[in-house]
Amino acid sequence: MQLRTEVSEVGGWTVVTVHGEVDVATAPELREVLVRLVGEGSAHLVLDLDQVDFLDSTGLGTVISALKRARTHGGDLRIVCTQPRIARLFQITGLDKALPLLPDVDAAVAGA
Amino acid sequence: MQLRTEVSEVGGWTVVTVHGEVDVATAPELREVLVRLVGEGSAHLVLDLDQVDFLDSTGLGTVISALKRARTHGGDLRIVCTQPRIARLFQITGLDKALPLLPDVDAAVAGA
Amino acid sequence: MAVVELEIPARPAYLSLVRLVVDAAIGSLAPGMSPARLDDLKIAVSEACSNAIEAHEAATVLEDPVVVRCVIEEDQVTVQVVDQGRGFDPDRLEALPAATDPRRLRHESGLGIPLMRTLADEVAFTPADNGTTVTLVVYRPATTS
Amino acid sequence: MAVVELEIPARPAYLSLVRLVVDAAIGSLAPGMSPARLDDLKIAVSEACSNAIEAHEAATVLEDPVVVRCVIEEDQVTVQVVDQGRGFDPDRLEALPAATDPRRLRHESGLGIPLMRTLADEVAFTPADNGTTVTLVVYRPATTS
Ligand SMILES: Nc1ncnc2c1ncn2[C@@H]1O[C@H](COP(=O)(O)OP(=O)(O)O)[C@@H](O)[C@H]1O
Ligand SMILES: Nc1ncnc2c1ncn2[C@@H]1O[C@H](COP(=O)(O)OP(=O)(O)O)[C@@H](O)[C@H]1O
Repeated sequence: MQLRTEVSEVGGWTVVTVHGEVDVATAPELREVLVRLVGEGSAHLVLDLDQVDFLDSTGLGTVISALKRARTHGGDLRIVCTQPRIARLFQITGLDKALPLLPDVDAAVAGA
Repeated sequence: MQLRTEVSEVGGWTVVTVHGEVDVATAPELREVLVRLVGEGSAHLVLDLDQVDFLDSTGLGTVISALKRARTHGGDLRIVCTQPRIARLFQITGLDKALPLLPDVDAAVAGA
Repeated sequence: MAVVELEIPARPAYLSLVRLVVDAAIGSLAPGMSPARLDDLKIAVSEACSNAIEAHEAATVLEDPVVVRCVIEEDQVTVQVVDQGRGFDPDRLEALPAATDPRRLRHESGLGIPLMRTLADEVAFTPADNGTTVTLVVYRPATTS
Repeated sequence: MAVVELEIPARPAYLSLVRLVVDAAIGSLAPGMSPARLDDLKIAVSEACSNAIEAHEAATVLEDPVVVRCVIEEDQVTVQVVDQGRGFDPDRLEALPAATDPRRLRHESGLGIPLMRTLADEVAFTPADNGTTVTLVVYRPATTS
């Protein structure tokens, strides 16, 4: 299965919804989308991982890298993730401490 | 994926709808269902293959065997099959000559 | 050229895994194969594997694995099924009666090899010291990549 | 005991096939494994295969296959990932900063082995003459059969 991303705007935030599998084969594609968006001035990003079928440590690395890039450009990155099997990876690696997992796009945009 | 069968009655015929994959691993299960039905006096059988995901030569063998058993018991067996990839196997082996493939259960019961 | 090899126990329960691997290895990694040709190949491979498993049963070498090797090339896909059974002579198999012959329905088995021969573009049975290798080839249409 | 072995080219495009085979070989043939534990195992295996593929790239042995071996036993499932890279010493990897340390976010990589260690019940890295074997074990609850 390939990776597929959908981009939309909600309340001044750019929402990237990721479908499919994020691994070493597909992470570069996701990274490219995120780099391009920040480069185009969309540094306030919501990454919606609720449609993801698989995510590994390369995916986590891509998220960290995008977070740092967004912040460097005066923005931020927020994660929507309610699937326990994906959330688990953020918890195991302690990334949920730096990057809270939000229940939906509205909560992400509200920053709550 | 396992094999699953559903049995119903339509116009005096016993309709067996097969779901899943019919191969060496699962054909014995299908055979058992058909043998049991004929044994119980339901020798007028319609075998609906339109929900089948996979069928191989063992599946074809099971069909031939059930046809002969039904006829021996004064009944008959009719096949519903409109999926080209399944129909193809009956055509390649010439079985569609002995056992026409019908478009739906009504046609099978009508014998047309 | 890409090679994906799968070794399975000689048990019918693994046939569905073989089909899944052929589907995934060839369906997603050999662009240009139509779904219909991929279906044909999957049936042919499944038939060859059923025979391999049966051959291991007959030779009581159930502990030896059956090997399925997929070779993806520019212009064709090859799947080899390697068993360690007792071997056989494919030219000495009884021919099926014609489709119109009423005796045709006597034959509940012996349909696997005729199916393979129709479904694949090339079929070869190679006896080995120790078993049989069935080679199934399906051509790939030229892709514009 | 049942053994299913898969050999793939050392390319990231095959990772999804590996996960599919682990899913099918273990999900359907090892009753009693919960979907959550199977997910854990799939991630751990995928991480090990990613490293194996990276090791083949680093050692420029891209033509050599990576082997994934699934061993299903009564009380556990073992997956071994065998590569022919240059090997490494898992005890000498830099530890990640604590989760609460702001420097934590400097680390975009190095998450794979910590994940494997948490997701699998047992993890072993065995250097070989020629590469590394990663062994991942997940226990199976007793089934009533
Ligand atoms: N790999 C094999 N090793 C040994 N014998 C084989 C092998 N493949 C086929 N055969 C023999 O050829 C016969 C015909 O095979 P096939 O056409 O597939 O029909 P079936 O398996 O239903 O008998 C088998 O019954 C078997 O005796
Ligand atoms: N099979 C392997 N062969 C050689 N080196 C390996 C292998 N597995 C892991 N390593 C080394 O261990 C390091 C840490 O691996 P890991 O925790 O998975 O993180 P990452 O792959 O993101 O660097 C790798 O960068 C690599 O140097």
